Amino acid sequence: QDFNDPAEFKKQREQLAMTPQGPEGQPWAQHLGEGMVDTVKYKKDGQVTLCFSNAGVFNPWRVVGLNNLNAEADLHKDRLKELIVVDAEGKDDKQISDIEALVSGGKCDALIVSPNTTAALTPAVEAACGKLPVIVFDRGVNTSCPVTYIHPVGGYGFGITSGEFIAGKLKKGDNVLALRIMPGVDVLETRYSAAKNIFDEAGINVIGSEFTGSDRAKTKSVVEDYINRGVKIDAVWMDAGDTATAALEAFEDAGLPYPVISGEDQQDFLRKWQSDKLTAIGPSYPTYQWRTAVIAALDVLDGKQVPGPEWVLPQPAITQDVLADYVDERMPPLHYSLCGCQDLPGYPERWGGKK
Amino acid sequence: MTTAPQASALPRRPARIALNAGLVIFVVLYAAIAFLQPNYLEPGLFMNFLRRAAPLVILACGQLYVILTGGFDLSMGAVATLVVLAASILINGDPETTWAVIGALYVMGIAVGLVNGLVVAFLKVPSIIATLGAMLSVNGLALAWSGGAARGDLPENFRNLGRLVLRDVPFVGTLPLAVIVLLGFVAIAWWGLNGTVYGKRALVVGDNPRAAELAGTPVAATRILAFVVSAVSAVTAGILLGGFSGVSVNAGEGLELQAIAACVIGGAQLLGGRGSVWSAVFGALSLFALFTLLNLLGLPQALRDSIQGAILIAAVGATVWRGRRRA
Amino acid sequence: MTVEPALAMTGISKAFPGVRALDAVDFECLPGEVHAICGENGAGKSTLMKILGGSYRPDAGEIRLAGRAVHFTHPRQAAEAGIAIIHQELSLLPHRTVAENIFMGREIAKRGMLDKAAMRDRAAGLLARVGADVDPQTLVSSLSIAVQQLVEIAKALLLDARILVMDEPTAALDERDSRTLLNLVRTLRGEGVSIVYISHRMPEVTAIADRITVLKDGRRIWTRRTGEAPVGEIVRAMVGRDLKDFYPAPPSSAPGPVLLAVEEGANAYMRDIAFEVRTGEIVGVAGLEDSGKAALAQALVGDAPLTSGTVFLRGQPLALRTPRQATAAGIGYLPGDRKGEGLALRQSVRDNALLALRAIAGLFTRPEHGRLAPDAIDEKLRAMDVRAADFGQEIGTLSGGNQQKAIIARWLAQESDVLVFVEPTRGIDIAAKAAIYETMRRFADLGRGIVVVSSDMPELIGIADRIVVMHRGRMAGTVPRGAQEEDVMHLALGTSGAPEKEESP
Amino acid sequence: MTTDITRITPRAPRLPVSVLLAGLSLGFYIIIALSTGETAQLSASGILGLFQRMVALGLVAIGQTFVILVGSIDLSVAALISAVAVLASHVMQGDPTMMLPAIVLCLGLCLMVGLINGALVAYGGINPLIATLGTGLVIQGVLAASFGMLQGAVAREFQVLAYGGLLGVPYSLVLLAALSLAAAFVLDRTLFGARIYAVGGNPDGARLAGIRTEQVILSAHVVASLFAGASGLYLAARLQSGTPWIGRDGIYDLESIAVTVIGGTILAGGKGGVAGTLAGVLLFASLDAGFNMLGIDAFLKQVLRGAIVIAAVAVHAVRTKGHVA
Ligand SMILES: Nc1ncnc2c1ncn2[C@@H]1O[C@H](COP(=O)(O)OP(=O)(O)OP(=O)(O)O)[C@@H](O)[C@H]1O
Ligand SMILES: Nc1ncnc2c1ncn2[C@@H]1O[C@H](COP(=O)(O)OP(=O)(O)OP(=O)(O)O)[C@@H](O)[C@H]1O
Ligand SMILES: [Mg+2]
Ligand SMILES: [Mg+2]
Repeated sequence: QDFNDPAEFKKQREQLAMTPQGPEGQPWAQHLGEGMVDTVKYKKDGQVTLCFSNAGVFNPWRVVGLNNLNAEADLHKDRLKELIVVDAEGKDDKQISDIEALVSGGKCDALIVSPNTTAALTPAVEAACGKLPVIVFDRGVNTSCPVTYIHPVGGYGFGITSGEFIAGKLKKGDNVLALRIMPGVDVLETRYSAAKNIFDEAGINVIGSEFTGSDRAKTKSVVEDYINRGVKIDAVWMDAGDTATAALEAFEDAGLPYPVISGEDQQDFLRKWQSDKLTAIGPSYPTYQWRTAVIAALDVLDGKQVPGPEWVLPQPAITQDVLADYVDERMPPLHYSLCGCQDLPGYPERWGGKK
Repeated sequence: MTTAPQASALPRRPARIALNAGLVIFVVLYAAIAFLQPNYLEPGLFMNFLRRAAPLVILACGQLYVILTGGFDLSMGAVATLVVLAASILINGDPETTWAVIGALYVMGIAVGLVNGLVVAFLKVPSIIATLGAMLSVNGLALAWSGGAARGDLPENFRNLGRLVLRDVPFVGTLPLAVIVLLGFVAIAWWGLNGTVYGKRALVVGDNPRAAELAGTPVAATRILAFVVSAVSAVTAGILLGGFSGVSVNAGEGLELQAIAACVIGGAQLLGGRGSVWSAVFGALSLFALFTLLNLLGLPQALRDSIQGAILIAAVGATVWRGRRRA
Repeated sequence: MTVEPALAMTGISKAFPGVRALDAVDFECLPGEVHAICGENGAGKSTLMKILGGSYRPDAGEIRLAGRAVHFTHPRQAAEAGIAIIHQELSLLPHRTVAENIFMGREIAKRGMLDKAAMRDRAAGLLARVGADVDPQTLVSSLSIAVQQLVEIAKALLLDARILVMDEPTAALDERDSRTLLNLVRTLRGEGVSIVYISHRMPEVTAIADRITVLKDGRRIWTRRTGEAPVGEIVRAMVGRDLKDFYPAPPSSAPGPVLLAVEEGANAYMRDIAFEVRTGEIVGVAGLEDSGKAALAQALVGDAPLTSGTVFLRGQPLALRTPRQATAAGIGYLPGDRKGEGLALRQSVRDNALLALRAIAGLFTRPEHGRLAPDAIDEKLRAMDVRAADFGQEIGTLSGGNQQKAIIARWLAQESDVLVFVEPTRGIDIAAKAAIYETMRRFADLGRGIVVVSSDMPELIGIADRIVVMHRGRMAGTVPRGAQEEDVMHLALGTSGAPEKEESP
Repeated sequence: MTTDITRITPRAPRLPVSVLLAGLSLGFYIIIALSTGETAQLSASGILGLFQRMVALGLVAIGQTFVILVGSIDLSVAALISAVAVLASHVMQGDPTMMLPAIVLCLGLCLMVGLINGALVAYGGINPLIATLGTGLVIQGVLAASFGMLQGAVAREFQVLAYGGLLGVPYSLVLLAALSLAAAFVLDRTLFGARIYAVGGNPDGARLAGIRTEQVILSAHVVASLFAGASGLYLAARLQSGTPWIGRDGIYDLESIAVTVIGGTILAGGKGGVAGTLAGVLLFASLDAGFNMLGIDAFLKQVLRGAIVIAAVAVHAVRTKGHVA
């Protein structure tokens, strides 16, 4: 894979600026671009069973997402007989077997897949396509056989939003520290490559790019080490926001002013942003796409047209102007605010919030 | 032959040699850090170094108890994670409850330690498997309880344990609370091994449990207590970790292997019978100094793993080699 | 005329750190000769044989086999040169069958594939030859130590070696098995095999050896024909002084009141045990292999507790389900397997001697104060005449006799009332033996009691005030001091109508 | 020497651990399938799917059984699996003519890693846990550092290994079965097997019996690495392209040790075998499949799996005489 694809970069930059189509105020049901696909051949009457092969729930983003998906399913009790969820625990090999078992089990009317790895899941998804309608979301697969592939704008988009914000706040020659989760994951690599391009263009120094494994203690230590080197850090760019507050604490503990920072849409970051008046932005990789997957599957079984072969969802960012709308003291610290779940059954307890 | 005069040239007590090994490695690594970044010689930064190393040192001390008795405790990291998540759920931002919850955390830890010990001592499951099972279960429990993501916040007074730095302290300038906890824990760990008969029992149990048993040693109790101490250290480390950087679901990930590696680097012998608190303390400080050094060198993250692996082998290899030259 | 020696070792030296184990030792063995090596613990006997067997490389010296110089760097080469060694320590695989053990390292195989049937058959033949009545398919872990020793011997015979080294082969064997073994040695000698025989049992040595070599402190003292070497001479050469009164004098006063008693004791390994030890008394327990004599010792220390019956200590019934209870009640144990069950080899002499005291002290006792102080325990160790450069050194570096004395010191420090000794002098040299007997007597004379389980018949007769003989898990009878070996043997074999017991089934 | 005494102790004939465990696992699977109404999982394809779940772990675990039998252990297998999968896809780059070179290269890498592990343990005298933890870290690091340059995908033809089959039986199962039988044969019937048990059972005794123990330990490590390599190749075929995390994410190091011990091989070495290990793997596969059918929450699954690992080992360990650490 090439994580620095100018064409894709350009495309996502355009998509960020596009006006979405679809119902107002329901970004999970909206889409960017024109394409639609016919699904009449999948039409199925009566109650249906949806099957979902999940890569795993190994991070808070996926936890919120899975809650979204289950809650969305609850909205369709009349149509849905059963939602079968199998969890692959982050193992490609297991997910392939899981999909094979779901397909051969014969219970599923449609299959939703959130692949653990793009390439690995391709053959299994291809095999499943032959038996039943398949909907893929989050990471994709290398085949066009699924009815549709649901995803927000993408990694470049994330990097563009955050990179441009920081570049706009800094002067030429200022320093930015990049904190990343881990190497080699496409959706994360593209975020960094986009931001890096923007920083390079603006003449901003990336003084370091460190991997934190989304470990708060490690994040804080890494930032402390950079502070101790005595180089001024004007901004912190992050490819995911779950350790953003830990990074900020390192500045607090050292008695330094907060840098400009890009995080994500987690509550703890938004709250800190609000209370400590940060100069910040919260780009997102919205968890509401998990809702979309169920909606799409049911639409397909209804025989309705759905956006496809790619269903590109809008990818908003939280900025100073809208910050207050997204802060919700009831929700747990790592709740992703762009969950689109406020109107779903069981909110907020289902997402770990207080009444 | 043992009365022959040459016999006085026999090797000295291994514990003292172990102390030297860990200390020497630590001093060398810290010197390298200071060479790259001279301000690490300032008391403030050294104290900060200790603050960050505190959880690992404490974990290593607990792990040492188990290693001395001949076992392993792989469940420590999971216990630390459980502690962080449980604290955030139970306290849920209310500083009033902090101390009561800390008590509850220790109760949980002790329960895990007891189960580990009982499974090893009475069900005869090798500790590496028993604690692997415990690791899976405890981790699963912590995640199931929290729903897989951090829930609730930790209040200031809890965070302070791992985060607060006292300023204007005589001699050292700044003194992190975590360093006080660290010193207290190491002192207690030292006392347990040197101030009570427990330490000697643990060594004998690790060396030859059968001989210990026939001489009347409560072998099972000695083993179980080691796992309890280990779990208590994991709780303490978890509290410091949560305090230092807040709640996360992977707070304790991988710490168990680091703790084992630390003990071994410091000269403790796997499968028991040899080692002292100093092997754990200086082994852990060495390991942490290595992490810091690699950070400062700015090597790619990935290569740091490689270097860590190579150094682990080299440190143990050196011990083996010196042992062979002596024997 | 001179016969070419099958084995000639000349000027062999070997040093370990801090110890000169061998110093220019010459040794030879003719074809069809049994050549015994005698010497104290640590004299260097095993080291000399390990050099012959290729386990160690000598620092200096030369080995010739039938005149041809050889250099071994691995035991395999020695085996290929026709040398078989029965090592002092058992080296079997507990989880494998007898046949697999006998063929360890020498499997019959064609192009890498094992021929199991052939191995079973040959194993059966070898086992019959050493007098072991076991199925080659049994797992070694289910065999007694004695039978395991026989398996070791069978393993050595497999090689059809020209030179056979036996390093204390009878240490674990009872009288009857020892006799079988000595007969086997005679047969092999008749077949022209050269046999090097190491033993601390003098009667055996004089009975079987053609020549005797004495080692002391890594040096050869002399080599003589057996006829020219009376036992007194051998002992003087080994120890460097005369050993008068090998066994201590019997006590002048009659034994006192009953100290320890067992009534109607039984468990899976024995039954109908009625047994007592009086103050000042040393009670011997004799019996053949599997007679239950060790099981009796284990029961007395709570290791394999009685399932029915009662144990009384000074008239009070005693709960005795774990060794810890025994220790706390004042019953000490000296196990037969010194390294496996008696010692923590990597801990210091002092720590080993303090083991029992520390084991039952309160958890928060400070480990080096009061009775646990180094000075206090050093005194006990010195009183036991434990010889070590420094009591802080690892006990694994001491000789067997000194290790054994340190274990006894452990119980003296704890002021036990009753000591249960199992094979207290197994593998221990003659001087250390005398010292241990002396200690046992003194301990009993202090108004305490000793139970000594041993397969060394002369030892029991020499030391015990009374010998209880076990046969098939029951007490076959008791013989008083001054009895003959034959009396004991009859009871042990079940061939005498034991007067005070009914006939065994 | 039979006496009335020995007859007092009853000795009930015992089922081998492997048979018992395999029976329990299958029983669990069948009961779950029936009680959840997932009868399709009992069809041929369902059962084959169950067995398919065994392949990756099964291959590593067979290798792990060799090292554990010889008294050592290998924690580097997970990293090695990742390395092999990445290397295979990088070398092939989708080109079928590169299949053979890729396989040869991967097995060469395994050979090298096995030799290094074995040399560190057997000749260097380094505790195997530390030695292989170290080599695992080194491999993982190098892999992650160079992953940017090591992209690629295996050839379509190579994926037949994972997705093709013979008369409905997947080749991968045939491979697992063949390699298991071969491993069992080697352990039970060959000189090398006998030596492994000897060295694991009593290293000093084995040496005195003339066995070159270092060579045996070294060979066992090579075998373990090669089996890890086989697993890596299988995963590469199944996943099309390797990532540096598949081994770690699959927890193949700890799981392979766990199933080996569950299968009755003792950590001290010298006792056990491949049949038990495969039964342990089957237990894990049945748990995976069964938990899926029951729809158990991902986190609860972990809790149960941990408890089951302990229980499965305890069932036979509890009879152990003496102490276990
Ligand atoms: N591997 C070793 N390392 C260090 N010292 C050793 C080693 N093996 C033997 N020694 C020392 O060498 C000396 C000779 O030991 P050796 O085992 O040959 O004595 P031995 O005559 O066989 O005694 P025993 O009658 O107790 O078997 C002893 O002082 C012993 O401690
Ligand atoms: N703890 C035990 N566990 C299992 N079996 C035992 C145990 N102790 C003794 N036995 C068995 O009980 C019988 C009596 O054994 P015991 O060891 O008392 O015989 P012994 O006369 O001491 O023989 P040896 O001369 O071999 O020491 C034997 O069959 C032995 O295998
Ligand atoms: Mg000897
Ligand atoms: Mg016995």
